[in-house]
Amino acid sequence: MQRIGVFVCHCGSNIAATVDVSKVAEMALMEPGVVHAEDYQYMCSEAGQAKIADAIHEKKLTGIVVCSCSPRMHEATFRKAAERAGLNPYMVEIANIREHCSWIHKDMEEATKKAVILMRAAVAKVNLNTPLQPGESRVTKRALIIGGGIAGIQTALDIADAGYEVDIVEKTPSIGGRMSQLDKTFPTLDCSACILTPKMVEASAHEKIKIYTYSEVENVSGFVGDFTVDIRKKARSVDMDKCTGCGVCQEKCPSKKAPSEFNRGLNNRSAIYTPFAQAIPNVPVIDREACIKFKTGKCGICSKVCQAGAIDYEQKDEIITEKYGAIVVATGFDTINLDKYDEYAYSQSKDVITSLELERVMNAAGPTHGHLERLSDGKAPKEMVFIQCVGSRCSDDRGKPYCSKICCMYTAKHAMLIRDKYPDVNVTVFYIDVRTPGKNFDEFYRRAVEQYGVNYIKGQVGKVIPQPNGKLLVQGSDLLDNRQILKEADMVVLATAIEPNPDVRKIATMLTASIDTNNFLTEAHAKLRPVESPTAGIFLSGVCQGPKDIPETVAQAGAAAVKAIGLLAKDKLMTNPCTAHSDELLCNGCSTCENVCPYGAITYEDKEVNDHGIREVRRLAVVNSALCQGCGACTVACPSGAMDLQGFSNRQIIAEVDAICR
Amino acid sequence: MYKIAKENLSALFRLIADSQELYLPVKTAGQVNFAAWSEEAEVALDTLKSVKSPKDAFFPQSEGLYTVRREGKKMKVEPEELKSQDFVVFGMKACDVKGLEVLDNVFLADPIDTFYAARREHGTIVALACHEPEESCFCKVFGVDAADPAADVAAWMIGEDLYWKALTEKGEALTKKVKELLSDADETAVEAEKEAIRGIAEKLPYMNLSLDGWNGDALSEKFDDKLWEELYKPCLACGTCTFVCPTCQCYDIKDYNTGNSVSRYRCWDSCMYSDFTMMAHGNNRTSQMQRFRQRFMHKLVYYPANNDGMYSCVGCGRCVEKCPASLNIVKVIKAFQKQGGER
Amino acid sequence: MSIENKSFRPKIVAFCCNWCSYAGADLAGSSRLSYPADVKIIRVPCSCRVNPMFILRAFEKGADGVIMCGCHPGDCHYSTGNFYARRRMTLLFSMLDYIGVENGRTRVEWVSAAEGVKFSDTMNSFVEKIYSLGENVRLGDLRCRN
Amino acid sequence: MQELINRAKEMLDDGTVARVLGWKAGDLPYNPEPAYFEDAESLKDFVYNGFCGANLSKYMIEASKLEGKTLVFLKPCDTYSFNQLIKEHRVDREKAYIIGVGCKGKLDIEKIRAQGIKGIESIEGAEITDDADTLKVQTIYGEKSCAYADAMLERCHVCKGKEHKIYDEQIGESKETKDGERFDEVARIEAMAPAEKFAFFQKELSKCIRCNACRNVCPACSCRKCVFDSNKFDSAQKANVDSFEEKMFHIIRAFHVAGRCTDCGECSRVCPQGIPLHLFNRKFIKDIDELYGEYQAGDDTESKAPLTNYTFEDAEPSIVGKRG
Repeated sequence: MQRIGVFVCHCGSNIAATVDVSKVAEMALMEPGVVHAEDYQYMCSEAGQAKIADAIHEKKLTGIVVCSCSPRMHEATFRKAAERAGLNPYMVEIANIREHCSWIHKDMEEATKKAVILMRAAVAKVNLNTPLQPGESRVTKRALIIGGGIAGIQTALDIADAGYEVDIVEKTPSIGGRMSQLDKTFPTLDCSACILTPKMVEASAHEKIKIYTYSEVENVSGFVGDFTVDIRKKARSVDMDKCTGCGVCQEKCPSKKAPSEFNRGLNNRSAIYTPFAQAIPNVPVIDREACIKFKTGKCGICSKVCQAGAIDYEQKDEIITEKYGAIVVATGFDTINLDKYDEYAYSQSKDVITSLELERVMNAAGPTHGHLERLSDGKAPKEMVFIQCVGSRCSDDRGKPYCSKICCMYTAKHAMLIRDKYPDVNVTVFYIDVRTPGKNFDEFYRRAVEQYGVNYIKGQVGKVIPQPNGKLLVQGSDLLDNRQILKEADMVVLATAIEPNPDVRKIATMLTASIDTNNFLTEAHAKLRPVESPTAGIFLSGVCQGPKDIPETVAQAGAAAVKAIGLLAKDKLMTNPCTAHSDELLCNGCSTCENVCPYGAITYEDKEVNDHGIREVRRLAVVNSALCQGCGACTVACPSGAMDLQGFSNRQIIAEVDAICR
Repeated sequence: MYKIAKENLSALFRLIADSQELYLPVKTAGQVNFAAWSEEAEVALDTLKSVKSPKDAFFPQSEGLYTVRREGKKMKVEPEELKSQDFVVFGMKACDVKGLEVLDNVFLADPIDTFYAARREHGTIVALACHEPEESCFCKVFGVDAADPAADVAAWMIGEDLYWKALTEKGEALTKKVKELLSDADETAVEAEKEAIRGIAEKLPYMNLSLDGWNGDALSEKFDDKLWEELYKPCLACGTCTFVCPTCQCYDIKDYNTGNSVSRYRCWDSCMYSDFTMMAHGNNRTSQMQRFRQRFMHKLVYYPANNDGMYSCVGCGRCVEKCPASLNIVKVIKAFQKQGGER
Repeated sequence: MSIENKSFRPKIVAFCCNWCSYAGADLAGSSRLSYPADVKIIRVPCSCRVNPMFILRAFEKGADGVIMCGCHPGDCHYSTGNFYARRRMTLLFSMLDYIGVENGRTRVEWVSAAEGVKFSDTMNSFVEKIYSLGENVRLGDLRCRN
Repeated sequence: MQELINRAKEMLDDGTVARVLGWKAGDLPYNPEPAYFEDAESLKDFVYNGFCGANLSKYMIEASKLEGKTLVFLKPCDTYSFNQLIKEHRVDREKAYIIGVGCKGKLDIEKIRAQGIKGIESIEGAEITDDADTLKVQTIYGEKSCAYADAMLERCHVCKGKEHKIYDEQIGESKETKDGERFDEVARIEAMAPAEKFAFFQKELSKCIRCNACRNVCPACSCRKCVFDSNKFDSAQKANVDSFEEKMFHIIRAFHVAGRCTDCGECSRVCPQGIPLHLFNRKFIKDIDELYGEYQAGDDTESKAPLTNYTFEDAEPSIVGKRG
């Protein structure tokens, strides 16, 4: 039996004016377990807290009920006070007789009656409280970044600069990501490579950063502070330590028909390749699908020409297992597949390209060496049409319901750059809305219209029809003039929607990080915790969380880094003790609870139990209290009642219900 | 010997119910169970077996014992009152009546169960002979004569009449009360009915079941038999057999917290349940085999050992009809017999 | 309203999630937005902690109405809790309706921490509904009436 | 039936299985019981006829713990339960060799009795191989007959189909027995006025004796210890104490199996008081189908159960009052 003390606060006149506080204290003494009750002017004051401490000592109290303001206000205060007096802080419960009683009721008798009932419910609960201890778990002081684009690089640099070790896992042969494919960046028009490359170099040179390129995350286990990750280092067929990056192998490679991923397939590359000149590491990989040696067993030219002897056809995939305290997802995006948008003739004409392809066309290292030309015949275009929102803001299932956010700005950039470099080219942009929130963004767009004479037409394009003369007939509408437009163009550029990298679904499953219907990773709170996943220890950087441009990505990357640093800076994690626990003897191992846990906190183990003399191995739910946030979803999903929540147990809530209804 | 035309039975029931409670077989939502008579009740005297035995007229499935009420910091104990009003149970069968004899041996022996004793004292039983016994019946095995129930009043339904014969003082008293509705009759028709019933019973498959080897001395021999390991397997561990049984007498005592008071009540328990006879240290019988064995050992061995050889089964056959897994005491007896034969 | 009903004071249990609805109730309090004292709030971490058994238990023990409040769908502190709660309560309420319990005795309302006004309005309308339905006789346990 | 016995013998003989889980002939024409057979000799008592209604899936929970494989005979409707048990990790697929047996509808002795047939000595027409539409019943009160369909369990009138959802091999043909819609009765109750609904369930549930047969037979109620038996909720798990506990028990039981109940009908089959318990489960199934899309528990072993799933657009609980 508990020895409970009930402390009724007057809160000046806030409570005492409508609730007969001494009556509440008097009634409390009638309740089972209550051995002490008193009322006081301000329980939260130092004198009030001292009263609680004194009573704990004098009356040997094992539980406390404070009838006062909302627990959201002073629960922590009273718990600390109890703890200082040697009582477990979780033996304190609050009866909210201010916000839920005195402030909303005018009739003293009625309010007092209600206050008594609220006090009874709290007493009934405390009777069933048990001391709870926050758990502790260790923190591995190393972070893993999945994805080596600008988001991943920036997060890695920020974490590493704070003094923690960081590993980056990048799927492709080089870090750099989408940003490395861009030509210029809005709204300042500086060269993408010029600002990205130094960051790539800095990351690769940083003593705290280790980069695994051409590698993928294979398996993740563990939990916040203590993840164990298997990384598959795919066979590069080139010895990273020996290779000097001279590039001779690539020149001599006889197989040059593989489409260049970096140039979006607009030209070809050799079978042994580095994706681009500034690649980091500057070590090529052999594309075994394209390599003659791997396909036929003959050739081996690269091996012969390599003076460093770095070519290793026998190399195998390698699994590296490493521990991490925090994981940052920075898996980025791709453009959507345009198969469902046949009306734009993307598959029919080489002169219909996506904006990302235009980036490559405009880039000096691209397939046309930076000359704006038609990919079909190499002729310089005279009329260019840009179509906005291809697959974005789409109401049917062909595209995406969301705004891809970056297209308005990069199209303005493209239009401006073309008009600047090729003043004789007419540029027309079909748009639904032009969205330019952002520092210097609208100014930038207006410059494109006003200074560079880009022709913006509000309206959608219904069809692009390739003409026999090689031109493209664009059928659109001008909503402002309310007329149909037929326009012959030499090139059409599609502002294609972006979507999260398709691999992210697999990664999210491994991390038990939740993901939304569009495959964007879900943040822990849309407003207040935008860079954390609901799964503790998992952070979100860049477009994997939602569409964003480079400055936003970098800002979020920094934010994710700070959150990760905040975690890594701790030696131990204190866990909330109000977590779910499964009664081994009642658990069926049915997996129902696991299915509703948003944090992946429940796993199953085959364990031997002794059930009243019956010894057997059973599949049992095990809650990782470091991951559990205490929502209680599992407790209701569990049919046998094995799963219960500490601090809000079935019996405690039922006791409150009973006390209120009696 | 009296008789009353069936069409006047409702008048009889009304007359009885005027002065005391009357329980009889009533059909509710398709099933016949003993319930208090009312004008609206669909009385079903033709039904051979009520789903539940009528034992809960004397030993209810749950009954209050006492209530503890809190008054400030003090407690007040309010014991439940014993039955003090007379009542009539109409339409029990010979086996059910015999079932009460089994309960009497338990509850009326020292220490006397006052709740049960009060009900027994105030209850008058009008028992009905079984007009058409069925294939699940085996009362004869336990010395019960379905044709001639031994109660306060024995009754027979023959043709359009119900024949009535008081056998005890209580029976006489009840007869006196309802005399105005009864008319004199001779025993010829009843004797013929008895013969007919006994004739039918002879033909029923279970009626000549042998209980050889089952007695109070068979304890270790039966207890240790390997056969139980096989027999219990289909058992679902539900309490159907127990709760329809006229002789099962085990109960549990539980508390119910109403918020303002705690009511202590008892309710039937079943040895088939895993928490049966649960004690602080745990449970005596940890496996379903043990629980299954308990039920039959109790009926056929332990009870006879303590009650001069009387079995605590009366062959009503309710378990035969109601077991969800088609297990029952007859199958158990036969299995041992068969095994004995093969040995 | 009958004379008997005038003396009838219903017992109403409100389950409120800690993050939104309980805070919404606090805001109603600090804004002095009144609602009848018949409502008593039980704090739960999330609407998904509310077991249908708690609701039936409340009725059994004499409650006349039970209301559950949680974060708006999509705003759950635990991201998905109220989605599960929504399905559970929909099915439970449907079952109660099916066995003939007046469906006005149960309600789910999503109330955010900023919706003090909505909280008090909700409670006022719910209490009014329970007054109009009168005492809960179909679900209660008779033993709790004395 | 002989084919089943032969196959079982073969598999016992060649050691593929360690035991056979089937039905053993009873001592009355209608009371076969679930049984294990461990050698060819014991199979002489094996029976498979119209009275073998018992769903053997749940027995596989215990059989999964035994050494070696168990050959189990499952009727089409039983296979849904087996799938569901796999999904919940309660049975081990590797420990079972499933023979899907044909079914021509299972019989309910209570329905035969309800036609006034008593003193039964033998019943003809219940064999699985019989194509008779009529049961010929010899009783000590003379020969009686009864249409097969009139003696069928309720569940067979709304049969889910002849398909075995999981099996290693199939033996025997199944017969179409469906002649009703499974939600008709639920819809009929839904259409009643509240007082009428209440009266209906009050009447039915007042018969409940808390024997727990419905729960113990239910393949979805596979909890090692039921919440109603645990002291956490201090329920009157075996006393029919008042007017509400039974309702609470049956509502919560139905709720706990909602989205998991395959509608196998065992609860109604075994209820000694003939309470149509399936009406609770079917209500949830009907609601789930209507609100969250058609879902048949036990159709597969992978799909997400309705109560562990959600969509942003799910109906609000207030829909209950609005649907009418």
